[in-house]
Amino acid sequence: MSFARWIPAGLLAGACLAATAQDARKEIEKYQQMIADSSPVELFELEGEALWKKRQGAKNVSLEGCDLGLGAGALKGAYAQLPRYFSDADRVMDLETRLLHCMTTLQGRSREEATKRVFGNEDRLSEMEYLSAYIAAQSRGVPMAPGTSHPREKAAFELGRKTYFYRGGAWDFSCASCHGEAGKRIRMQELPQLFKPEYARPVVATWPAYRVSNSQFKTMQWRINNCFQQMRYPEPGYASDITVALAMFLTATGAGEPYRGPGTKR
Amino acid sequence: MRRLAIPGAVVLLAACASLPVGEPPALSEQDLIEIHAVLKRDFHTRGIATMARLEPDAVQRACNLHHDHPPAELAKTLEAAQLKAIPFPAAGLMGDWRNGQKLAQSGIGMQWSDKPGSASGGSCYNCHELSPQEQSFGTLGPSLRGFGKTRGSGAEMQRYVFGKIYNAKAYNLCSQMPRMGHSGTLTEQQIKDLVAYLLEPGSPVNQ
Amino acid sequence: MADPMKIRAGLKGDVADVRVLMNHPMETGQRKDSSGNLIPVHFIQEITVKLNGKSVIEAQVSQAVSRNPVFSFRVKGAKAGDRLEISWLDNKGDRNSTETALA
Amino acid sequence: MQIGRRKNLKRAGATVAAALAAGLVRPRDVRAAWNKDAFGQKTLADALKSLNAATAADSKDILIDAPQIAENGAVVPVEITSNLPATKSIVVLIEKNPFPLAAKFDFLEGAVPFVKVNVKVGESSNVRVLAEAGGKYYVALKEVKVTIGGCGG
Repeated sequence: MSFARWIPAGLLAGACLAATAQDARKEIEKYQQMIADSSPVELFELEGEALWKKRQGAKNVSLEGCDLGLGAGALKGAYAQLPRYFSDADRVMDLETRLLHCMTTLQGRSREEATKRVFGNEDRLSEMEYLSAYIAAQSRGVPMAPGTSHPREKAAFELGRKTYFYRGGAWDFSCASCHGEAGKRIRMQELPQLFKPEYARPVVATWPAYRVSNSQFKTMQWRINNCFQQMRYPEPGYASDITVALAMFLTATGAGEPYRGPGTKR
Repeated sequence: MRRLAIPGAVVLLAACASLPVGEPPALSEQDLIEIHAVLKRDFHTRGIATMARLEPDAVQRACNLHHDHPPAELAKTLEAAQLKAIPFPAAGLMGDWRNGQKLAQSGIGMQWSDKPGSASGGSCYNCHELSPQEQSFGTLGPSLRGFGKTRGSGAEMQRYVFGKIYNAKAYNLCSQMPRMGHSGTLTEQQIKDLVAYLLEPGSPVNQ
Repeated sequence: MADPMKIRAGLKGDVADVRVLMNHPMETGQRKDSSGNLIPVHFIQEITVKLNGKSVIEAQVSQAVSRNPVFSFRVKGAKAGDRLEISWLDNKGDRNSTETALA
Repeated sequence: MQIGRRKNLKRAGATVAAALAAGLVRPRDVRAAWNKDAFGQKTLADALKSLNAATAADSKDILIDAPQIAENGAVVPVEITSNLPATKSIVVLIEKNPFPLAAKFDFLEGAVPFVKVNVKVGESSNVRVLAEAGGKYYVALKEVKVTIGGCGG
């Protein structure tokens, strides 16, 4: 009856798998299918919708006038065409970067206020996370097709691609140190070769995502931030060019896959 | 509506752009300078993870420029320099394998969320199989199961294992294994405990 | 925004396939917060499903139900336009309910 | 059974009175309250005893769909169907949890004896499902192994 028997199952030293590796994989796939079928993500979408329509900031307006690339307020399929170049900001932007832009310009909020809590926890998602859940959900069934024709979009892709393979930091890691070779794992966690389309496609089609292990909803900005944390780097700025470039590299590599998120992961 | 979300058209659009998808790039001197500049601009110190970590050393430079396959001569020179810098203890390289086991299991340390001065783990199981009792192991590195049993545990082997954990790049310049001692992740005593975990006949690794 | 709840219901013949999502921490009372303090036990205890005001399913649950609970139920003899109401009561006496019309 | 029932009724009475006094519930919401005794038992045997379900016949008419291996014990989906005629209730117990009784579903007129729910499984354990039909309990088991994934300690 120890405390450890409850929730922090993730902290329990590994209970071993008795079944053969192949059976185990099949069963884990079944598990993943089952958790996806009973995910609370829709609740976050509802909250996100309310936040999208909530009047905020010095200008006391909602985000409904925000142009995510398909025109002011157009949400259907908008997430699937990000990241892309926006001439009004003269920047390549991913969803969160664009939302932040709309919060500061359209709503008149300070960057500091709007980014005070971008990563939430299991008790309460962040505003960005709720909004991401809602907006991403409006692209279900739409193939992922980030902007790849503008020179700035190509440059972002190149920067992301090169950074993916650049080794640095306290432990000499690049993204490819873990996500470089086929069939590798950290502990029991399989590591997709994200620079290859066949591995990137299912990933970009399901982020942002709910993680059952910690009951948290996570965005691509968080995913990239957390990778750098585990790589023992200093912290990348939220919505910085480097994070958008990596998101662009990943999304363009996985382009073509119909979006089926927000996902539910282990 | 600047762009209609017609699936076929969108896919075509992506295909037309013909980005070098799926291909690892070759990094030039110029690329390294540019990436370093971007990192300096877009990253910030947080907790113990300072910006100083972004300053590349000769090893990182060589591996980046040569896609982890530097010319033999360059690799030899740099490996020798790394080896020379390892502060091998005079004697007694075998610590306590029980402590070593705990270190091998622990993946904490060196992250911006870790407190200054807090002890790190060795993260060994993240990448290696060691004891047959631990089934949750990574496969980024080779299996080290039965390491001492098959390789022996004499003075030479102890020295090799200590050195390899302290600075893997002294033996294989572009190894993916972090330099656990060189980077300040593990202390001398912690590395000795890991040496014992790998080599002691009584350690679970050698059962 | 009070904790939202969402019902998704579909009719297959006269059987309503009901899925309900609830926003609740379902704390076991054995988990610690970031400062190392135990988080008090807090979980939904009772759930009622009503069709046109009449109880059809009454459930009692423990803290072993996962955070942000999702339940699926099936109700017979339902038709389009019927009113489906789902409510819960937790160990602190908090309650919540939501309803939908079957379509 | 008798004792358990009386206890429950008594507790229910007190709870209801308090709730009514506080204006929290309308009278028509009142019903059998949460079975504190059964949910508070710390072993499978005691929980079954409290439910008066210590003896139950194995039944192939209770179908349990659950992952054989769950990557994370915090969320383990379990889908249960009872094909026993006139199933009145379905009870879910996670045998090795600190408090084994996880849920009890009472199916009144109009409900199909089917439920899908996500539960926490602290360690590899049998999921034990009881179905109450015709005044008797029937039982089926399904083993769920809990493993972990992840990195970074």
